[in-house]
Amino acid sequence: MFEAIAFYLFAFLTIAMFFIAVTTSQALYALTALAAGMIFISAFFFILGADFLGAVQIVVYSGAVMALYAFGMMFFDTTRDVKEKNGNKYIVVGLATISAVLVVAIFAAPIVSQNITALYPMVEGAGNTQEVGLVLFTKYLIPFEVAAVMLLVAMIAGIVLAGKQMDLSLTLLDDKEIEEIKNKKMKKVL
Amino acid sequence: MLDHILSILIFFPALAGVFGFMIQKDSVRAYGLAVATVEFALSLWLWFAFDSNVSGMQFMEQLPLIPAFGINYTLGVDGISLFIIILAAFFTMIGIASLPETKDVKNMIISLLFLQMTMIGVFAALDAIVFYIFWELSLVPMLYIIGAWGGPLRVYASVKFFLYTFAGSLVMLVGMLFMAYFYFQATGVWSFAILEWYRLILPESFQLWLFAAFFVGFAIKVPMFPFHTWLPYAHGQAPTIGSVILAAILLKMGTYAFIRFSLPMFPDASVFFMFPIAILAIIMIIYTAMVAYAQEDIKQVVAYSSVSHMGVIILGTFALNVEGISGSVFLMIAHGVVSGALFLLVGVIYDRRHTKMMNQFGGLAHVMPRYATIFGLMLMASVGMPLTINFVGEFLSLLGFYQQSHVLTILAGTAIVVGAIYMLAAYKKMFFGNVTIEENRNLPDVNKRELLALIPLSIITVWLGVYPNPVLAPINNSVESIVQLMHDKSITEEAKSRIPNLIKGIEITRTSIEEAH
Amino acid sequence: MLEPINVSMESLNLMTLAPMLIPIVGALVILVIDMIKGGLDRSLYVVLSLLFLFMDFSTLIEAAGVFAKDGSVMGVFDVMLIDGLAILSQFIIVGASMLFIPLALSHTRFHEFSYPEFFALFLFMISGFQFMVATDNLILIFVGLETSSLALYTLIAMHNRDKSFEAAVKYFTMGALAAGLYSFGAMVFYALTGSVEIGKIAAVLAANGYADLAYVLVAVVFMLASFAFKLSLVPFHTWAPDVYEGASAAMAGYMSIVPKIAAFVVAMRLFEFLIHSGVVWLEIVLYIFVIVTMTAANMWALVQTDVKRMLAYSSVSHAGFVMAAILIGTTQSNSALFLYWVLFSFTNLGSFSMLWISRQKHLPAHQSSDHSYDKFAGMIKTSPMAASIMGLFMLSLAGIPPFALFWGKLYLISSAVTSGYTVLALIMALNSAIAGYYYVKLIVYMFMKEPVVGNDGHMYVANATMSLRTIIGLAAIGTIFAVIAINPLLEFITTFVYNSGY
Amino acid sequence: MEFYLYLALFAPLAGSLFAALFGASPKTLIAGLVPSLLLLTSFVSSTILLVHILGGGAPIQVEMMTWMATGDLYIPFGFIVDQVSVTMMMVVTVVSTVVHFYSIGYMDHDKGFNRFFSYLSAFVFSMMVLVMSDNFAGLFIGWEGVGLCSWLLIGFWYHKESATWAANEAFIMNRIADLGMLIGIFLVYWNTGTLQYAEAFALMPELPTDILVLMGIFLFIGAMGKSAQFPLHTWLADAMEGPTPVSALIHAATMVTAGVYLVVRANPLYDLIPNVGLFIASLGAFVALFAASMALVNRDMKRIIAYSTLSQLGYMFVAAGLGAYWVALFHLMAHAFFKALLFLGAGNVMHAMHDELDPFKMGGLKKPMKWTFIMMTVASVALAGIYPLAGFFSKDLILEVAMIEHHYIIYSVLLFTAGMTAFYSFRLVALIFHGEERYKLFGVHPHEAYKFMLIAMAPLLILAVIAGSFKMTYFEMVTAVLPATEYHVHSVVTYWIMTIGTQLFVILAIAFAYKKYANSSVKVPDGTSKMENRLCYKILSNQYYIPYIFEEYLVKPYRELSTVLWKHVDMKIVDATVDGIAGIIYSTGEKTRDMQSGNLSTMLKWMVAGTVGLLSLAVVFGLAVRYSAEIKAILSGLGV
Amino acid sequence: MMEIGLNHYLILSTILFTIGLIGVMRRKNLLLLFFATEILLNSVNIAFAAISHFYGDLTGQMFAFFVIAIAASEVAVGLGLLIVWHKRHGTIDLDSLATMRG
Repeated sequence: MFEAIAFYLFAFLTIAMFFIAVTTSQALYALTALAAGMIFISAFFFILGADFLGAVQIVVYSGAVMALYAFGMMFFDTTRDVKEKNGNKYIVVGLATISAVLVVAIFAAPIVSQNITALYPMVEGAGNTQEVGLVLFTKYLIPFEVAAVMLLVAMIAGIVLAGKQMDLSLTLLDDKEIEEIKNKKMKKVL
Repeated sequence: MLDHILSILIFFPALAGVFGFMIQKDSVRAYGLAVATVEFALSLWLWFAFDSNVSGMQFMEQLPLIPAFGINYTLGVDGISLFIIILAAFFTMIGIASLPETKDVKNMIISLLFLQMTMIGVFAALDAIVFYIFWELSLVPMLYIIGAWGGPLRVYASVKFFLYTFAGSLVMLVGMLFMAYFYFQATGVWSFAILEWYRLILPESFQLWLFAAFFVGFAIKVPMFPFHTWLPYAHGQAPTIGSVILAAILLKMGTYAFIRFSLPMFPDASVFFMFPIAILAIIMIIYTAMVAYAQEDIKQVVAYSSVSHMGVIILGTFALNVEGISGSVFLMIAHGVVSGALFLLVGVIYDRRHTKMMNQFGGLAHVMPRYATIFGLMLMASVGMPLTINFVGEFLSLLGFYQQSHVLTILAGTAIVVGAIYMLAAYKKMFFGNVTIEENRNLPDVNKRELLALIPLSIITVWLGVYPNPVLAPINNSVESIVQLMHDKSITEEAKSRIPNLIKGIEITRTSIEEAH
Repeated sequence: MLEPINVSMESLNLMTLAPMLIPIVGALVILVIDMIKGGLDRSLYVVLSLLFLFMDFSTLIEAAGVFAKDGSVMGVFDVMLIDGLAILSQFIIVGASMLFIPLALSHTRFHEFSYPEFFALFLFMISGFQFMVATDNLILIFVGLETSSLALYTLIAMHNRDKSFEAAVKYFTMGALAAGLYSFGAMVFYALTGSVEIGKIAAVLAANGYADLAYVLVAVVFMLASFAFKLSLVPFHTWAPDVYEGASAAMAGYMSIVPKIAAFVVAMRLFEFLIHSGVVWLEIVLYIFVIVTMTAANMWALVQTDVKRMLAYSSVSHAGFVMAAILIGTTQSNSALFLYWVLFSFTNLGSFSMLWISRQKHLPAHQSSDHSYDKFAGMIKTSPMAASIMGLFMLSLAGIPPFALFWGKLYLISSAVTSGYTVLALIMALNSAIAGYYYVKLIVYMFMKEPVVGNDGHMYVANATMSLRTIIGLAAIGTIFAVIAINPLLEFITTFVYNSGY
Repeated sequence: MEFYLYLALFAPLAGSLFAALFGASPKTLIAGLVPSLLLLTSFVSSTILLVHILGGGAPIQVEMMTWMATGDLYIPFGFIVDQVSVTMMMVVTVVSTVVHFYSIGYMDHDKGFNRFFSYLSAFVFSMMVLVMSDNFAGLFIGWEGVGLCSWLLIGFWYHKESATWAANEAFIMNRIADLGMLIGIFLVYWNTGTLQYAEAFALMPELPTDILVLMGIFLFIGAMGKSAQFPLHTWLADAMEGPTPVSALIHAATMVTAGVYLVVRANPLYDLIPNVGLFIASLGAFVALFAASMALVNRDMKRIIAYSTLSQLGYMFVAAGLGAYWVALFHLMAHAFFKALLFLGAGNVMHAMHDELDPFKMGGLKKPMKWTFIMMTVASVALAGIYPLAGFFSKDLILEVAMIEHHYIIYSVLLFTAGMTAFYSFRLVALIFHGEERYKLFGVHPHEAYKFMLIAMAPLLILAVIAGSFKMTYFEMVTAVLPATEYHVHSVVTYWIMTIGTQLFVILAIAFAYKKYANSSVKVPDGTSKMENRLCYKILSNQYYIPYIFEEYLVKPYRELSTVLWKHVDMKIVDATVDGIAGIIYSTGEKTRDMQSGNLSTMLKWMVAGTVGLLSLAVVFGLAVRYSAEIKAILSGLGV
Repeated sequence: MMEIGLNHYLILSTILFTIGLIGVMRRKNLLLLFFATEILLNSVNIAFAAISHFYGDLTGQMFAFFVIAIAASEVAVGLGLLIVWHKRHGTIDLDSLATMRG
């Protein structure tokens, strides 16, 4: 009962928040709504017993990602109204509605498959974090490490792209000009 | 060396072409001529070494290429392909010899040498894929020759030529793959060897489909009505040498392929499609002859006349008896010589006047008597005057087909009438009457370089018209074995009765296919 | 309580990780070198990358030997899967990368190659692809895919001009959407089977007799959509022409090969079992995809005025062509896919490299884009060798025998024929004919038009250096003499594909 | 004897090639003389062969070499000299020798002198091949060869539009007939398996009649073209555009009789199908009358003679058709002599009158051209069939044949035609040689031809006079191979009535012609006289409007249809379809490329749209699977 | 209805996913567009967690975990690209990036 109430409450909230996030013309509202939606999602995780995931959700999303976006917004100065020229709204609404209706219609049917066995069953008595840790560092060790590489890649990418070196494009300069700049500024890499 | 003479024939010009890049521009013509002459001499040697009494393949070579998929580099010649190979070598030689002043002559010569490789390759190939390789590859130098040295519409013409034939041959490729697959089903081995495919007896329904697939590729190449419209453009825009080789050799690939592939592999389908194809051939003959009559450009006349003559060749092929097929093979050679010569002749006047419109001429017989004489000879050969090379082929083709159908032969026989109409009309417009246009008054007659090409052609035209036997006999032997093969392989009653049984002790090993699906 | 877990090192099969780890190590080495001493020349990084790729390649040969002996190997908690497909595709990935990396040593300096990070990201990307193909775990596929994609977006953007940023943003945004679709698809599979490993998914579904067909279809739809994006199937292809145009020619050539083969392998793993278990719908949909992609992309390629954009559409078309292999789904067709892709790598890398060496920084007035057709007018007159080679690549792409791609087409169409897809085979053949037009169009420009006044032909090789020439030479030789290599290649590929159970 | 055979055959070829060597150089007498002498050699050889045959020698048959051999087909270059061919050889060599020598004078001032002799000798060679061949294929070689030479010679003055047009017309019309001939040959081959006369004819009696009828008809179609039988006759009159010696040789004496020769040669075939023979005879009678009627009013000297030739060919076909092959051949021979003579005489007149052809513009030429006058008169008398000249023996014999075979209609037609023949022949003679000297109005000064030309004509004159006396010798010789039917009217009275009646009729016609045209009141017609405006005159002078009909209803439509086929069918339908397919593909690309708008938002929408599309398909499919039973039921209910 | 089963979560997930799709399609501001892609990934995460819960299997949580990691990396790269673009053009409206087309 409690579960049902919680589910419907948070479902309503997340839907509302995300709906605001995609429809509002105020970037700040959108950001706020998104952040709120993220937090409400973590509530689902807690309801579903995925405590670790809920924590990560709050930390990573509401913390890191949202902070990043906030910085970005400040940089882009989009705190004002966002003017968006929208084309044909019917296409957007139509496509979304169709997809929603179709998938919902299918998902309304219960899954009849019987022989689903948990490969990594939750262990009675162990905390969710421990369980997750165990699986993560055995079975999913490799994806975990690759995810680390991915984050490294993202980091390098962010640094490179946002870095100062991008301001001067060698691609657009003549070789001669490049030589001149190189000699003049004695810059590190060119 | 004789063991590999076919490979040498194929790759010598290509190799020479590669080396040709190193030659200085002014000397490249001599180089090309030298190479082509050597090649021609080699082809003559091939003829010399060829045993006319053997009906099967000679000078066979085999080299595994992709054994995993049954593709081997297999070569061989029989009486059918031998003379077209010689003709290809010959035309490349005289083509280069009579090449007028051209821009980028080096590229031209190199392209011609590559083209020669592909031409000889097509006729020597005994593996479907090797055949296909050369078949497709021949498009490339021709594309370049038409597109780079042609007339004002050259790009359109060359691209049309390329794409049209390319599209057709891709359908053919699908047919080949099916054939190989059926062979695989029957024997459990992949093979693209034509001689192996000969041994495969397919159910009639399969034959029909495969025949149709091959037909698309061949018919466009020939070109058969209604797939012929690339040809007038290609000829109209191509430089002389391009037209000559296109008409003399490249078109023959299609008709040759009918004899090499369609007939022996699908005898029942050949019988089934005999009348539809004969009707198409007759439309080709009459319709294109009429269109040729309406032309204003002499080169277009010759171009459409090619289509018309190809109709007779097709008709002879689908006579499905020895007379008809021998005749059509002979007519391939004859048409090669004659239409090649006619295109050369048109080139002669085009070099002088830079126009091909017939109303720009008139009374040329006064100014250029020798030219008019040679043209007249070729004209007569073209309309099938006895004792010229064309007549032998045309006579035999029609004679052969007469066995299959009286009425259709009478219709096809109008070739000799309608052919005469457009040819004589064109000749009259160009050569007869008085010289009315001032530029024509002082045109020089054919020069030595041009005679170098035209005289041998004239000699061949008459020689093989009077004494075709040296060519006809080897052709006959090979054709007999094909007809016998067809008879033995055919499964329907209709085909058995249509294809004569020669019973000359040719053993056919049968490999029957168990209802391949 | 949780019990402690004992894991023996043998059961981990750590050698299955070796090929992927090498580029990661290489990338780190490059980063470290840059940290210690900056300002080193790009040639150092090129050679270092090449070295690591060589090592990678040799471990792959090692792995191939193991596979040939023992068959498929699972490793590291059964996450890694080294089977024939993984090995073959990694050969293509690493091989093509080895061909690509020397292209960085262009004569003219371009922005991206002045970064050591470029090479690091490049190597990370390769490892990402390798992870993607060497597993059947949807999670690792996803992570590998994203690793490589993120690196790829950055590599494109690092070309540092407006078009490349635009390309990167477009690619990135659509990639993000595709990632969403992928995760949704994976979620539905998980919901259905409780597993995220393709093998297990297949087993569970088969055991149920596809009772939840509707769910399966939803999962397939979303998976298909995300792979259609990666493989640039129409209408998910829209990024391809823009991204190819925005990226440098070399990068565009690379993109037309490596990411796609990785995606093909995953698609093969995922869809093959579905097709074989009689999901007719998938067969129909793939059929539609194949035909629409081939035909529509061909039509668009016809009307392009820029060679690079034309090649982009042509790559889309080729992808559609190869997709047919997955649709057919026999050993022959899957082998044909790899054969085709190996040959396509040579030819397409070659042709993009030809564009790359003719890349100028500043366009003359008459030229509307980097590689407009006009630019190549009369090329035979001014630089015959380059024109001949370019023509060769075009002919090969068009499928003119005996050049490389012909054999791929031959084998692929043959596989269609063998499996009874007659109409498909014909459509494939006719599409090749349509495609002939735009390849020939470039040949027409190069060989049959007059050069623009003042064009001395230098611009066609403006960017050429020894290493670029070497790569083009290799590609050209590979294209011309492909016929010699086909037999061993075919036997090798067929053995590997067959032994992997595809 | 084989040597003489080859000599007779190849001497003209040698002459032709010799003259051809000088083809492009200015006139050299030697180019005319050598071929003429070589032809004389040929004539002599033919004579030797004739003597051999006359002396009861066996026919000479040689096989020079294989021509074509494939499958079961075997065609050699084989030649035979038997009674029939030796007759033809004699005719050909005699007339052509005469014409050659004559031409040396006639073509004296022509630029194309050397060329002319080359063509002329080539013609003779072809004709020899035609008559000497021992198989149908060889016959066909000669058949086409003479056609070619005829084309060359009619169009000899190629600067004249009318000449080249006539040449082409002749060639093409002959080609139409040749097609029939070719089909006939195919029929012979596929039914008898050989093309050798002897073997083929030997097998023919065993063949079903309908096949034989077809064979006979198709071969005769070939003969119709070469012998200019209706409706393929128009070319012959137009062929008079060629130099007059050509008309004499080709279009009077030799080539046009090839058709008759063919029927004679194929007598074993035509004997088996008398119905076809009757058709041939009827057509011949019709043509005889038809051509003669056109000759009545024509105002072109050469055309009149040409129509006369046509008419006489009709006679020959009557004989051949009725089975009197030897009679046909005999008339062929006699006709060759006097008709060639007539033409050569006409040539003299033309020369004298500077190529004037209208006899109304001549008159009174007997004074300046006495010898020509004599020769032409003799030839005309012979043509008219007055005793004892050649025509009497041959032509009256044909009348008798018709009578004896009880074909009275044919007989009366022929008899009437004989009168017309006499009339138009002497109309011509009267107009040219008698009456006022109208030529003076045109300021022409006629002169007699060269002496040697007249001498060259002399043998023909003699033969025209005495040829009738060879009748019995000839009969004995030739019936060795031809059916030896003697044609005698059974009752002597009837015979005499017939003969004298015919003679009287003919003489009356001559007298009428003289009365009407030999007086001084003959004017150059100017289209105003009453007669010229009569309908029948108009029909006749316009050759029954047949050339007009051909031009309007065959030539023009053909030309127009050709243009339509090219410009509309080939370009606008066939080619446009091909280009249209390409164009559709291209324009589809052009139209749909907007899908790639370059806008990211659109791209994303496409992706979502693609996904939704797939989903919809999935749902449709899913529903179809779930309700497949119901769907099947509904479909079967609908009767699908 | 009151018994919350897997289907409820799946439907919720779908609705959220659809909202994300709407955002992806209608947003012209790139930054806000990126928000929408985050919504896509998050909606799936709910479903993963739910499946994991109802099957008693941890794999779903693992997947969700990695999805979060991926989302985070995407943000980094995406923002990097946006910064560069904004520096050059002063806008992050996606209508501004339409130089390549056709």
